[in-house]
This record gives sequence, structure tokens and C-alpha cells, in this order.
Amino acid sequence: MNRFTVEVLVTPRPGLLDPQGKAIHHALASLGYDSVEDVRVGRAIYLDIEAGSAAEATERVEDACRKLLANPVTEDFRVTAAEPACGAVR
Amino acid sequence: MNRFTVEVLVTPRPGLLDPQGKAIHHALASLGYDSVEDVRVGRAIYLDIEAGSAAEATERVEDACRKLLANPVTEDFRVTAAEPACGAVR
Amino acid sequence: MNVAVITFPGSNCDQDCFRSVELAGGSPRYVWHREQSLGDADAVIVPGGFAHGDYLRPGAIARFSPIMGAVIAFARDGGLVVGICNGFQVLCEAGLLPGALLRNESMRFQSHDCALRVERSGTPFTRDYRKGRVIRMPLSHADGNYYADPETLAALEATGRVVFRYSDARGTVSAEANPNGSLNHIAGIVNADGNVLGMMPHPDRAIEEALGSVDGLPLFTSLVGSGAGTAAHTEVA
Amino acid sequence: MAAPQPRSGDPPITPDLVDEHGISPDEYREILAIMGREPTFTELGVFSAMWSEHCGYKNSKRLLRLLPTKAPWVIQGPGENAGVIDVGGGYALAFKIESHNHPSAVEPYQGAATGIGGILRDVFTMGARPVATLNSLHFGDLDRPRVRYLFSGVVKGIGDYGNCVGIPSTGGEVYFDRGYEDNPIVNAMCLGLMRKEDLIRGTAEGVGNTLMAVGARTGRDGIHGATFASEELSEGDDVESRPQVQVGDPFTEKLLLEASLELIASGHIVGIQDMGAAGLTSSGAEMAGRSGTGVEMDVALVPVREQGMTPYEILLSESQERMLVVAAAGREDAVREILEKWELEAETIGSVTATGTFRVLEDGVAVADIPALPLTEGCPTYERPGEESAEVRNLRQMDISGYMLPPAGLEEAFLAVVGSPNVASKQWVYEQYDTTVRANSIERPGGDAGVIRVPGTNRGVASSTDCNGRHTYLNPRAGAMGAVAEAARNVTCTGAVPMAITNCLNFGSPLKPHIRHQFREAVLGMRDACSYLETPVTGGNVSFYNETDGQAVYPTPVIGMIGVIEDLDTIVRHSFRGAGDAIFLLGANRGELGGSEYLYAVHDLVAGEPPRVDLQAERALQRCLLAMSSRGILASAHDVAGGGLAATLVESCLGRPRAGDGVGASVRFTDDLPDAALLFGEDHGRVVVSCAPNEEERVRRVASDHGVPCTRIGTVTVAGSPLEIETRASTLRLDMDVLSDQYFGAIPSVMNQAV
Ligand SMILES: Nc1ncnc2c1ncn2[C@@H]1O[C@H](COP(=O)(O)OP(=O)(O)O)[C@@H](O)[C@H]1O
Ligand SMILES: [Mg+2]
Repeated sequence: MNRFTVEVLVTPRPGLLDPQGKAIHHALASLGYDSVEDVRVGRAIYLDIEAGSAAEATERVEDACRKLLANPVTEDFRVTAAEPACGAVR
Repeated sequence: MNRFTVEVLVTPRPGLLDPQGKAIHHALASLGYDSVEDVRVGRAIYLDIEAGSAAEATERVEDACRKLLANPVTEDFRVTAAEPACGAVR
Repeated sequence: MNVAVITFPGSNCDQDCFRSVELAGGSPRYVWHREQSLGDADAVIVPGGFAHGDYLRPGAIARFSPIMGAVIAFARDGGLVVGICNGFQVLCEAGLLPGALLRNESMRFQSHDCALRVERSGTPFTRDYRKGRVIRMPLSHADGNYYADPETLAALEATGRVVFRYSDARGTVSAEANPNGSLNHIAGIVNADGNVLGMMPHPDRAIEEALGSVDGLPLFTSLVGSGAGTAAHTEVA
Repeated sequence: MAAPQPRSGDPPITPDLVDEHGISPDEYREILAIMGREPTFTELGVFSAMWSEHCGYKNSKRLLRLLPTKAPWVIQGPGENAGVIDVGGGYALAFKIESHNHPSAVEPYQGAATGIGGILRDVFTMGARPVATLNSLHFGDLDRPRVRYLFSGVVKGIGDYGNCVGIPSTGGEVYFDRGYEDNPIVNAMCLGLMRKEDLIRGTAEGVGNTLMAVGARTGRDGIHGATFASEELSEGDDVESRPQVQVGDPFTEKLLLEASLELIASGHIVGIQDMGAAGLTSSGAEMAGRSGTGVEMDVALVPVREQGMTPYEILLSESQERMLVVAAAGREDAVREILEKWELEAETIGSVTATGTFRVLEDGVAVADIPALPLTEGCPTYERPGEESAEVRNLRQMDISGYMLPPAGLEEAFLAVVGSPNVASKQWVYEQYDTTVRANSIERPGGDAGVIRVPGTNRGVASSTDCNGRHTYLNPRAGAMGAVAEAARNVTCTGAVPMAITNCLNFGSPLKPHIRHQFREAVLGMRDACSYLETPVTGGNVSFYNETDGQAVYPTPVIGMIGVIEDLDTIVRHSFRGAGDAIFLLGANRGELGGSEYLYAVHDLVAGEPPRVDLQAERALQRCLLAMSSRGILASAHDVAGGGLAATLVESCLGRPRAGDGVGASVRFTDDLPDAALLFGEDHGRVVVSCAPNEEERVRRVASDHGVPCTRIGTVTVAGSPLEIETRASTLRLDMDVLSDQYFGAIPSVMNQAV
């Protein structure tokens, strides 16, 4: 068994209103960042998980995403496993 | 000028309490995902930005992170630019 | 009429719902989220608050509380279920109601009175309201911005399942009267069978003159007056 | 018992180390005398926290003793987690106010959030269920981006935390003035209700009883927060103070609240206290100190969030949402069971002893052993003479009679005052707070005082926080008196009888003579007003060192007033009701413009003698109002304060936001005063009331019975009509829509712009 850090990125479905992204976009514009064309905000979740392999870790987390971590109505998700024992962004 | 999608990952500083992460950890455990050892929750922000190069896009976003996107007191951030015209996770 | 009021860790409006049922003449009972059974309940209220802190997404974690299995089965059998505020969010997460509640357009928590137009009076939850009546009650949420994909939304409208809409005091809907950006100004909906209601505003805070409004009370008298199992017979356009 | 030995890795105790702990050479000598030996590093940390300004009150204690604290209805005065008064019907009310200024300056969202968390715990550890919160906020001018950042972060932090726990906000205040430029004042107040017999105190009684750590795990956050709160901020602190940011977890707080109330009701525990400032140290030592017992705990048993924490860190951590509980011996499992239901941890960490010491072990090895009472009560106290600053004296004595003419005319000045963020509606703030949860909010924010119903009764508790920092700056004694008078008046306007106060004294560094002067004067003003108005002080908080780079905030003694209304049917609202109603002014116009919003908003000036308080007149006015409200003859009552009559009249006409119940009014004044002084003067002792035409005579009679000047000033007019004001010199006709935009739009128009 190894310990993996799995990164989950949950993002609002394209086409969906994203009030947070809109607010940040607006704020950036007023700070003078006018080259920003669009902003979308999602969640980044880092899970430390014990698994036999990276693939197994990823699979388990994908399952958790479908059940809990992402809302299938409004969100997409993407799962990436880092190498074992790598601290990732932690 | 090209359009780049820049990914910003904002995560709570290590050592700071992360109530969200704690709650998700707890929920996962009660759903039977007991191999999860730790959970941290941050934000994923995707910016579409016009810039001459990926490096320029990244630099501008890093600046925006220091000013607005991340809270310097409680959060760390990491910025990555995708290739121009690549839709990223969108 | 026995009404189960579910209490999750983080529920804040369980007492308010309990009292509302009492005032409406029903018999409320608290059911702790770890229980597996609803007992002899004739109806269920999922109250407002911040179940499990609303961490991750409102309602996401609560949806897996042990009692939710019983609530889902109860609803599938035609039992009457009301979700108010956080309860609405929980019911959406649990798949008992379509769509999702996104962050308010203002990005702020909003707590103030709102006016609602009663769009349907024929449901077991609104039989004591007249259709078209404008009612007033508090709302209090950060994530009340109703969203559903275009097909779902069209189906909701086509089958008359929008029960309450945000409006002004005269019953006119408009962007100004919409507090959170909800699609089609939706404040409350029922499921296809008409036995599950979700709404963001708080009828449970508008049950006495002293609180400034009694417009929420008919919802509870409707609920309590409608016997068990009648849901299957209620008309859904 | 073995005396504690230094741990390996402990730094040696040097004069520098002692100094870094904020302990003076004299105080260190005192410590040596108490200990009879050199303290260990851990013990030094414990002393440093307990003898900090924040816990030890060294520069305030002597003066605070002057405050009146007793009345037949006071059940618990200062010294406990919260004060408690009898509110009748078998109910007691616990209430307290606390500051979280420094943490909010560093991280506004978390700072304010954890401020709410702390004050809730202070209240529910008395056995009371929190039923309302209030907040008193003072910021710099809103045109600065940094101020907008602090303001929005603080409001969001307060809202998110209180909303999640499910406690309605019933009121508060917000001020903006350059006197708070870099040092926001963030004070949070909580009210909790209980049956009188459910009162429990923070004591460690009964040798052999068990000490349990309950709630969240202990992390490294906020270590030396108590000392930190006692030091002034300086440039670069954003970086330095990073490890001190505490993150709030309102969900855990909610669980802790429910679990604590269940625990208290169960009878399994004998004492409970929040691990607030100085965490485990202050809670342990104070509980022992209050009971004359001792405590012994092993830090190795304390559930921690991080590895490798030293005893020093565990003892001084200020991680949030934790409590220290004294369980009756043998009931530990029952305690644990209740906590498990609420998904919380409870660990036995030690026991109550007869030694009278605060004794700490690490894996059985002693690391600290300090006499408990000297630790909690023995902190040296100081009362050094103060002196008024010449600058303030000059400002106060400045002749302001030359500012009676508004440069752009009276109407412009009127709109400027009504639309200044200090006078304008705070709707943008309080609509981010849940104000209606638990369905007992009888009067929500937006009026003079919030009123919350005692559940299941027809009795109400009114509350208000007040402090006009500009007034206290110019004259701390008059300002503090005024704060008490205004708070009492606010509460009285709703029909409630003022009963008691809690206070939060926000000042600069007490090491400076002019700050000591401000502090002393403010305490004396508060003493006089509280004594005269019979509203004793049941507790409070002192926050010194609110300074950045030597610049102190205005002295800001915030008063949190409680009133009781026996019959909610007699409640009076602040807004005019029906067209045709008669409008009266109770009290006399003196036209006192010193320190007024008019001078600040129109002439950019903070100067002049602030309004003085005639306590006798104030009391007569309050009794008169109560006589009127209990007889049910008033249609509305609204006090005159910031922004003067102009603000009061506009607010009375506009009514509540979103309610659509606005009306107009036609008013006439015959006072021989300059227009500006008449309309914008902030003289105390005045209330604008209205009544149905057939009650006019009774209103006059009750006023005359109480010796209160009562002048018919006008009539309420129908919705859509303007506010017409006639003075000896001018006539104003103000469109209500324009006034509404000014009043309701001022803060949103600034805050809804991005950044
Ligand atoms: N920070 C706040 N939180 C909640 N309510 C507030 C806040 N600030 C102001 N309010 C409410 O707005 C109203 C007006 O406040 P204020 O201007 O201080 O009035 P007054 O001068 O009568 O004390 C009051 O009802 C008050 O409770
Ligand atoms: Mg006030």
C-alpha cells in the first residue's frame, strides 16, 4: 500500500451561470486587468489516499466524485493522481 | 496576441484549520471511503486571458493572485498556463 | 397528522418548523438524522439551516445521512415531503427534486422579506392559498439561485410545477424582485408526482402576526389538512 | 510532587526572553516571588499570557472597579464568562460583548468570524441558548479600498459564522471615520436565554472531578493571541502574524453549542468554560482560581491537530471551538456519549486537585506548576496619571460657530448628511446577517433597538450597541455618558426598560498619558451614566493597543444595552404609521454641533464640544416614553442621534427597506437656532414620536406629568408626499424618492462597485 495525493478539480458546467467567476472577472477588470476575457471558479480538492497503485487511487476518487464531490447537475470533474509520497501543493 | 487559459489553484496554508476538508473527510469516511487519510479544499480558478505569450499570461495572473485571487495571509497559490486556444477543463 | 421534522447536525430551523406544524394543528416529531426510520410519519419536513455546515455544497453531505434513505423511499411511495431553504437544497442533492441551487447572483448571503406569487393552489402544500395570491415572508440564504438545464426547466413550466415565484408586492415578476438570480424567478417547485415540495423562502418564519406576517401558515395548514397518501391523487397539470 | 524541570529544547530564561514575553523586570521579580524559583519556559509562557493586558487587565482593573455592578436583577456581575440578569418570567439572560480588532485587521473575514464564535461560547457556557447577536463596527473612511476590503470581509465573516450557527442578528452599528483608518474596531455581542435554574458557572469544583477537553482539536493557531492582542500593530505585521490567524468552523461551533447545552442540562458536569484567549491556560487557571481549587492536566492527552506540539504550544494555542469541561467523577462516559451524539471529541486530560496550583504534565513529567490564584488575580495592576492631549483640547475648544452655513446650501447639506455612510441605512450590512432564524425576531435591525421574544412568552428583550467615537474623541467623559444615554434611549424607544449594560473599551496604548486620560474619563462617564440610569455593568472587555505606527483609534467605549419589555403588545416601532398622525418632539433642541456628522460630512471637520448629557432630563425622558408606550398611545418613537433631527425625520418617514410603507411629513420648528444647528445638532435627550390625532392630548399630558418638554412639530402625510421642513429661516421640500436613494443607496453604491 502506498499513499497518493489525488487532485480533484471540480468546475461549473460550461454555459452555466457562474456568479463567483463573474464577480472575480468584474473585480479584475476594475483593477485594470482588462485582458482577462473570462473567469470560471471551481473547487480544488486534494485527497491523501492509501492505495495499491495510482490507478486504483484515481479510480476510487472518481467514484467519490460521482457520488459526493461533484454535483452531476451543474459540475464537471477531473481527477489526477500524483506520484506516491509526493506532497503535491500541500 | 493569443488567448491563453491560465489555471490558478489556491489552497489553504498548511497548519491552518480547513473545516471544509475536515467535513468532506468525515463524509467520505462515513460513505465507506476509509482509505482516505486527509482532505484539503481550495479553489480552482480558470482565466481566459489575451497575452503575447504563455509566460506573459502567467505573469499577469500571478500578479492578480497576489492582489486579489488569493489571500496572502491564509492561502498559497500556483499558476499554470495551458497552450493557447486550448480549452482546458472548460 | 404526524409530521416528522428531520434534524441534521447543523439544522437551525427544526424548532421553527416544529412550531409551525403545531400552530397548524398537526403533530410534529423530531427525527434525528442517524435514525433509519420515519416511524408513523404522514409527512416529512426537511428544515433550513446548514446541515453538516453546508461544507462542500449545501445539502451534499446531508443527502447521505442515514435518515435520507427513509425519506427517499417515503417520497417515492408518494409521501408528502417539504424542504425549506437548506431542506430544498438537500432534496435537490438527493435527486427528489430536479435542478440545483447555485450561489446567489449578488454573491452575498441575503436575509430579508420577499414577496412570492402563488402559482399553484392545487398541491397538497398550497390548497389553502388562492392561486395568484401574493404572499410575504423572510428569505435567508447564500445559495438560492435555482438552476435546471433548459429541458428540465421547460418541463417544470409545461407541467405547472413551479409553485412559488419571486414577485413584487403586486405580483409582477421582474429581475428587480428576484433576489438571487433564480431561473424563471423560481422560489419553489414540486416534483413530477406533486408530493415533494422545495422552496427557498421561509414560511416557517411567517406564522404569527408578531413576526410581521402570517402568510406562511397556510402552507402548514395545507400540509396538515391533507391526509396521508392523498398525494397520488393530487392533480398535476 | 516533583517540581517541573526544563524540557530539552527549552530556551534558557534570559532577560531578553522575559522581555519578549511582554513581562517587565518588576513583574518578573513578582513571578520569582510567587514561584520561589525560576520559572520554566512553559511557565513563562503561561505567565505571559495570563498577565497580558488581555487576560490580566493590568492597566484597567483599578478603574473598572469604579463601575456600578449591582442591582436586584443582576444575577451575575463581572468576572464570569458573561453577565446574567433576571428578565422575569423565570428567565435569565446572559450577555457579553468582546473585541476582535487585531485579528480582524490582519484577516477581516476570519478575524470577525472567530470573534462571533468566541462570544457565542462565552454565553452558552453559562447554560444559556444564544438568541441574538449584535456587532459594533468602526472603520476608516469608505473611499479607501483597504477600508472597503476590511468592511466587506468583516461583515461577511460575521454573517457566515452567525448564520451557520443559526443565531439571528438583531442590531449593531457601523461608523466610518478617519479615526479608524488602519485599526478597525470589531466588537461582537451575544445574548442568551435560559431558565434561571439552568445557570452554570466556569468553576472547577470538587477535588477528584475530571477535566475534559471538548470540541475541536488543538492546533498551532493563535499562539500568544492574548499577548498579540495587547501589542500595537506595525507595518509588515501581515506577514509576521500569519501563524496567528485562527480559522473559524461555525459548524463545529453549532455542534458544540448543542452538545454543551445538553451536557449542562444532563447534570453530568460541574463547570464549563470556553478556551478563549490563552486557551487551555486561562480556562484551566481561571476555573481553578474561581473555586479555590487546583487543576492538573497532562498535555499529552490533549487531542491535537498537528504533530510535535510542545506543552508551551498546547497550553497557549487559541484554536477555536474548544471548551474545558469539569465532569463529575464517574460521569466521564456519560459526557463522552453526549459529545459523540454531536460527533465531537471529549478527552479526559486531568483532574481537579486540592493543591491550589495550575499543574501541567507532559506524559507524566511535570512541566509547569504555578499557584492558580496569583496567576489569575495576581497580575500587577497600574494606575498611572493621564493627561489630555493638547491637540484634542484645541479641537474641542475650537469655535465652530463659523461653520453654520453649509457652502452649497441647506438642501445639499441635508442630502449629504442623510447620505453619509454613518447616517445612511446599514441595510447592506444587516441583510447579510440572518435576522429571522428561530422565529423570535420581533423587531429586526433597522430601528432603534432589536427586540427578541423570550420563546413561549409574550416578553421581549431589547438590545442596542452604541458609541459615537467622534464624541468620545473630543470629550471622552461626555462621549461615554452619551453612549450609555443613547443606548438606553434606543432601547426605551421600543418600549423596553433599560436594565444593564456590557461594554467593550477600545483604546490605544495605555502606556501613553493621553490614552490613559481618555480611558479614565470614559470610565467615569460610563460610571456616572450607568449609576444614574440604574443600568449596572455586568461585564465587558478591554482592548488596548489599537494603534498603528503610533496612531491610536478614537477612544471607543462601546455600550451594549439590554432592556426588557414585559408585554410585546406594547412594542413601539421607529417609523411613522398613518397619514394625519401628529408628530411631537420630546426634549429640547439645543443645536449642539460639536463632533457632528454635519461637520464631518459637510466641512470635513472633527471639532467642537460634543453634545452634553443631562442625566436627569434623560431619565425623565425615558420614564415618560415608557409611560406612553405602556399606555399604548404612541404610533412611533425614534430617537435623535447621529445626523440630528434630519436623520430622525427621514428615517421615520422612510420606514423599513423593502416594506414599501414610507410616508411623508410636514414639520415646522420655531426654535431660535441656526438652521444647521437645529437640523443637524446631535443633542441628547430627544425623541421624535407620533400618535393618532385622538391621542394628542394624552401625549401632552404624560409628557407634562414627567416634566418633559413636548412640542407638536408637525403631521404625517400620505405616501408620495415630500418631507417638508420649515424653520424660522428656511423652507425645505424634499422628495422622498430622492431621500430614499440617498439613505438606502449610499453604502450599496460604494460597496457594490467591484473592489
Ligand atoms: N453592524 C450592524 N449589524 C446589524 N444591524 C445594524 C448594524 N449597524 C446598524 N444596524 C442597524 O441599523 C439601525 C440603525 O443603526 P444606527 O445608525 O446605529 O442607529 P441609532 O443611531 O438609532 O443607534 C439599527 O437598527 C441598527 O441595529
Ligand atoms: Mg446605534
